[in-house]
Amino acid sequence: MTTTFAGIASRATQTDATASVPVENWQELKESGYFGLFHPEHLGGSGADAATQVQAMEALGRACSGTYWTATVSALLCGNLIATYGDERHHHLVRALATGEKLAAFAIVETAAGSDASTYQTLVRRTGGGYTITGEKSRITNAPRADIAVTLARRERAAGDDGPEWCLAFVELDQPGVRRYEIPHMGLRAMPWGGIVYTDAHVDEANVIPVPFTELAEGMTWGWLLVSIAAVATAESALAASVRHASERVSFGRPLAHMEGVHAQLADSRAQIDAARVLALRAATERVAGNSAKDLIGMLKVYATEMAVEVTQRAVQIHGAFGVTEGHEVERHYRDAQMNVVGAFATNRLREQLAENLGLGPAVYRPFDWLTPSAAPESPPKATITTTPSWWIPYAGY
Amino acid sequence: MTTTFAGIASRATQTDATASVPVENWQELKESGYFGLFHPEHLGGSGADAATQVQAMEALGRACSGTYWTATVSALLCGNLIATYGDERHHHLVRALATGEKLAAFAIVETAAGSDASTYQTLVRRTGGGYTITGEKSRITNAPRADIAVTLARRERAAGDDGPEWCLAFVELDQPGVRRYEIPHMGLRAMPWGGIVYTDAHVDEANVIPVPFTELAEGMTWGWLLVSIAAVATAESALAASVRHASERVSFGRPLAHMEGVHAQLADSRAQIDAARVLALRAATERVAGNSAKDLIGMLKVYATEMAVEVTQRAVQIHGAFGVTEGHEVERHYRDAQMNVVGAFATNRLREQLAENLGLGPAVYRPFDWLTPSAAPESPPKATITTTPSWWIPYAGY
Amino acid sequence: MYSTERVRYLARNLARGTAADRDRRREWDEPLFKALTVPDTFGGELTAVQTCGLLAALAEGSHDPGLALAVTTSAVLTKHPLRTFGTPAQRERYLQDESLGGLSLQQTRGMAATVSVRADDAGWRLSGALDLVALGPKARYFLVLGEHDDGSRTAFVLDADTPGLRLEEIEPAALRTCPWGRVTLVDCQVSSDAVLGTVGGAAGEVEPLLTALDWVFTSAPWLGVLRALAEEALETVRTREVFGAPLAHSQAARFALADIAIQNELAAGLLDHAAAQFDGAALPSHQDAASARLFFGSAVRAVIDSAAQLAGPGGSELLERAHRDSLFFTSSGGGAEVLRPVIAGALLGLGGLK
Amino acid sequence: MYSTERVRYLARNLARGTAADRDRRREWDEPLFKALTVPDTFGGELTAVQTCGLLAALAEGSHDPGLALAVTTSAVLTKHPLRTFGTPAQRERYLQDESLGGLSLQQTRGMAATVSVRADDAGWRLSGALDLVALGPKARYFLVLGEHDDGSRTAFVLDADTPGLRLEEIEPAALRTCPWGRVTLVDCQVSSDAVLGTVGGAAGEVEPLLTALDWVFTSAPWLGVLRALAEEALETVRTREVFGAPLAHSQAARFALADIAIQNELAAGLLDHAAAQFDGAALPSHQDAASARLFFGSAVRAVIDSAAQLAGPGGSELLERAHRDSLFFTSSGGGAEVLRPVIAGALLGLGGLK
Repeated sequence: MTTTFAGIASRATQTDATASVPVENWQELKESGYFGLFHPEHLGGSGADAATQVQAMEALGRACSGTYWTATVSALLCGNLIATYGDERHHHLVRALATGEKLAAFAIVETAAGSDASTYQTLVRRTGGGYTITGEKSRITNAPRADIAVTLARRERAAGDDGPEWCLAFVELDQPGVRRYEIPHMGLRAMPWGGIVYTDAHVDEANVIPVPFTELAEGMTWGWLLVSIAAVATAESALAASVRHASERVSFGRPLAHMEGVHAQLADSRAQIDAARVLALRAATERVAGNSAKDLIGMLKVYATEMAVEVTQRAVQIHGAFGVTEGHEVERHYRDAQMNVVGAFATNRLREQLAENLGLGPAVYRPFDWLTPSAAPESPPKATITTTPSWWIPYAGY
Repeated sequence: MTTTFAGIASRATQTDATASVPVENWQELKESGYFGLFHPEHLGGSGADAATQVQAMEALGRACSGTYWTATVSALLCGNLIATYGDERHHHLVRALATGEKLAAFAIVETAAGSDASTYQTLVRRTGGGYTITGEKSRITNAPRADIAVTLARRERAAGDDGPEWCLAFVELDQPGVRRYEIPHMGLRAMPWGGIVYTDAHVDEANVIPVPFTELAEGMTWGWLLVSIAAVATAESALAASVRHASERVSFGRPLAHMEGVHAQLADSRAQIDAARVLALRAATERVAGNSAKDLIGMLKVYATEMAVEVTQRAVQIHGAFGVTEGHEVERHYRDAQMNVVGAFATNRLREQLAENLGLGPAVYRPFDWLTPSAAPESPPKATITTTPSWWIPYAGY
Repeated sequence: MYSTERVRYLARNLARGTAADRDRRREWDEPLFKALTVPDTFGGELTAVQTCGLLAALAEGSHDPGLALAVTTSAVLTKHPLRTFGTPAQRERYLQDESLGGLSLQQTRGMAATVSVRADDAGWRLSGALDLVALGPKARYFLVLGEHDDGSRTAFVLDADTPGLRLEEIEPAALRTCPWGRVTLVDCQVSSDAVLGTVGGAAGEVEPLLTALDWVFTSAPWLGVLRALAEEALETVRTREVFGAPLAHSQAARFALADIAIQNELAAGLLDHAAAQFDGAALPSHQDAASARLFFGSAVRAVIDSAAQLAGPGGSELLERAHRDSLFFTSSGGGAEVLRPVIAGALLGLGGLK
Repeated sequence: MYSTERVRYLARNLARGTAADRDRRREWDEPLFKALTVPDTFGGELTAVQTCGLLAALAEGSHDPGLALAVTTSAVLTKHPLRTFGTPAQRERYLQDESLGGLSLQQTRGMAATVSVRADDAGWRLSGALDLVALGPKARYFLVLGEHDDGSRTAFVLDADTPGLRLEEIEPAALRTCPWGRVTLVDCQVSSDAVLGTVGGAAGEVEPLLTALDWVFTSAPWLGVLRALAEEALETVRTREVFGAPLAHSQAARFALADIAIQNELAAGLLDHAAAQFDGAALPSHQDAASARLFFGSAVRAVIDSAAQLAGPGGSELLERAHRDSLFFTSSGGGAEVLRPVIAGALLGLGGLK
């Protein structure tokens, strides 16, 4: 697949301005086979290799980052979650995502003050003909427009049910018990983002999958990967725009292209993007080969997303006032880049996790008290080892 | 003056959303005496000392950066330009700005490809009853709404006129020969920004002031100062929001306020803002005392504006998804901060100027040619010393 | 009368030429130290702002941050607490002649107390060890903070010849022109005359003063080093060629020089601002002192990094020593890991910080 | 068979213990060098990727970037151009035994040519001076780039005992376990047999190869140094206490360690990527090699800075040497001032760069 999604790219400014993915984009995506890249043939996909997936993802991200997020959260992240935790009964769902017939959201975060799962309230209850779900999910990619939501919820367990406390519920969103709302956001404006309120909404019996909490982390790393590639794509687009601008622009008889200050900005961006892309390909290759690659993808998410903010900032500097004028692509990249940092897992949460996996043990919380620093060795600080696994800190939803 | 512009602050979100400074803000500003701080009593002001000016500017910047830019470009920058280059005949203009009765714009930049003045076309021509002006200025703060524009233009010189090639024309904008347009922009949305098209617009004879090109630099440093203080204010607001958020938010039983990672972000921001503010006060004190302080203010502009971008970025990280939700103040600060970097003189242009004043001589342009690096000492590179003074590189207008 | 110009001139002429050699040989040049020391009387003859100015000029002229630290330790870190909290007898005994005081820089920078104190009939008994004692081998007396069983702390001033006090010379990698020692106290008996301030009251008296003095006054010489580096970098850019063209023509080099100048200007302003608080009525706020020190750490790292890039592979003598010594300055107990929580704690209203 | 594990193990056991001492005394340990050198046969026995892996393991195990640079110079920077452009006679003469080649690192990094060449009846006469010649005092031959009157350049391989060639030992501040020299050529006569590649063709043959080799292969040992620093930093965080609490509990310290790990992972990936191009058919693109090198420079600075903050005032032996040596690595002619224009030129389509 070597498309550059030219149509989608040509509409990117408009797509951002109207904060909505136009129907032509969906058509172009379906025809390109993009959704199917991430799934094997028997699930309706084309089973592309890692390099092809990464290349197509970057191409779509470059064409329109909002469209990319929407499409890839559905096909890659939700598709893989359903394929991983579901069974044959859910193949039709995967197929619907792999062909682009349906759009999915991954509903985790709630409105509660805490961003940790222990504060989450959404509950799945058994009723006569299956299950009902009640609760509110917020700051969820695709929530306002998705057909189906892969929803994290607690299970009401009957006596004797020793199964996991948590489940993934595949919830049809076009039903009376579901209300949805949009949240306007700084970047990735075309990406639908918002909340889902479940009020005794129905879930088929087959679509409630008890899952141990810790296991979900593996599935979620698909999300980190997709965010990282969004960041690489946005950075590359910003760099490309900077190169074009520098080539065209003359200031005082000095073409920007011949200024060492501009060279420094372009070169630093090039080196940083290269570093991220090489890591992205390595990580994706591991992942597609069936390995976890969680740390590698975590590292990638931290670096690539913060790098892209830096690169888009340089692009704004190179463009001057053009770069902050609405409708200029660089203005859009600048807003989009920051979304990737806070989206999915916030980068600092991932740093915590990486440190833990380096062998430092789980995060330890000790209330700050600078005035009594001299705790003698025999009276260790009253540290609390957090019991919730530290990977589980989704700051913003997908 | 110890106001915090509470009313203006309470409307800041709305002001940003509607991209327009509400009339209540103007009323509050007039009543506060803000416009008069920058001018002596005989010109309708209160002649405040530097510390008072800086404090009031930061307070207004914190309340609403868009309102601050609009008001301060008019009263401080344009007011001082008119007071400096005009004479008694223009005192009524200064008075109108010092009381807030009128709003002014500083019209320099044009739409031409180059950002250097040598490409500027706007021309003032003598006619029977005074002068006419023709040309287009673009990316000008207050252009869509100002009553008067301090306009940089070329002079059509009659034979024997050895005066400067350039002039400042104080042009009334409410007249048939003037057309204006808005340019939507990423940050400082409430600030009117756009273009002015002059088509044989009338200028009174008294309002065309021939000015040697190099001398304008001094007057323009007021603009760098106002941008710098905008940056300090935005950074301080972003830090204050971060401190509040960190104090309220709990993640996994660990209050953000007790996390060293958050401490690091808050402390770095505190130290950087302190450094900028101390320099701002020094620079303003020098300036108000009648000294040039051009280098000091140039240094301030470079540091403060880039610092504020960093600080607002940290604020977004601390806030997570909240920080990218439209309507949240941190989302606004993030967009606003970048405007100060590219506004007035772009920071890299100021670095060039600072280097020149360190004794390195004017910028030298040598076309890039890496493959023939070995120029022997006896064949020096074909360097071109740029003849336009290097301070004159307004990247974006005021 | 001391002037910054005179100190800079003397330091340049007396000390710069030998700085590299003294550093290599860890040589302590007492006559040089005496010729360049600054008065220990800020609050009296000199203001704190002026004192900082002299320390900066000393380091700028001498290219010797180690010597400047020795002067800072003697004239400010040890003498100012004595002047502030000392009894008339202590001030008489320790401030009237030229004898030097030593101080563990770990005790100024929030490290856990390593000396224990218990009462006995004749006064107090101290045991423990103090590392990184600046001026240790040359000191006639030491300022020591000790911890009681109940966790409270008391400051003492101990003569170097107190029985049970043993001094050992140490050779840290950095700041080699300052003499360094380790002090071991083995059941060291001192009378109540040795108490500086209130028994058990150090946490509210000597400690916060020492911390603020350290943060502000050990930064002052680094302003001088930054200025010396800026001067050298400017000269480098003026003279060095890359690709057959003067480095001065490179926009990147020009930007780097401009940023060095900006960092220096900001650091100078913050230092003045923080020092001026010592000239006011109250103790400076921890937040302001820590904020200045945190900024200095980052400015020093940024300027050295940038100057090194400009200098190219040859580097420079000053750059190499500054590079090495700055590690000590920016990563010691007073480094970011202490400063950041202090500043953030004050912002967040935690730990009683202001 | 060489394996990275074996090289790392040997280097750790043979070289690490003496690295600090050899550095202090500028000691060249030839048996050690021979025990740890890697095969000079990449493209043959080893791939370029494997060679980079060995060089990284050598530096990681030995904690000695100077020794690793000596190995890189001998096994890669001098031998690979001979293998690529040498005549059968040259390859026979210089590649069949263990004798070492020397090379001025200024000539690999875009510095202006400092050797002039003119034709005479018997061949060529070379005059000029070469600074920073790695392995200089130990070399049996030198690779030299000379410039003709018309500005074109030719590469030569010169025996160390060529009349008119004078070698002087120099002692740069950094990378002290590598022997360094300055070579002066005074009307030095060489025959046509000494020409490496085409007369006047160095700019299209030996020079770009040397530049790419330098950018990629002198980076490889720094990956090892980065890994050694990461290991040390992890140990520091596990064991050091601040404020009476383990540093491992500090979120800031944890973040710093995570960032060090990330930088290392990125650097490793880029190095592999750039090295793999040497295993392909064509010469690696300047842009990719320069981009990898630019990233390495910034990674080395960031990791050292971060590790120093974690280590605190004590620092560590490795940290101090790495800190000093990295100045050379990141600010030499191959530093950002060369790399950035090369990369940007390629992006912008200037100067014939790709």
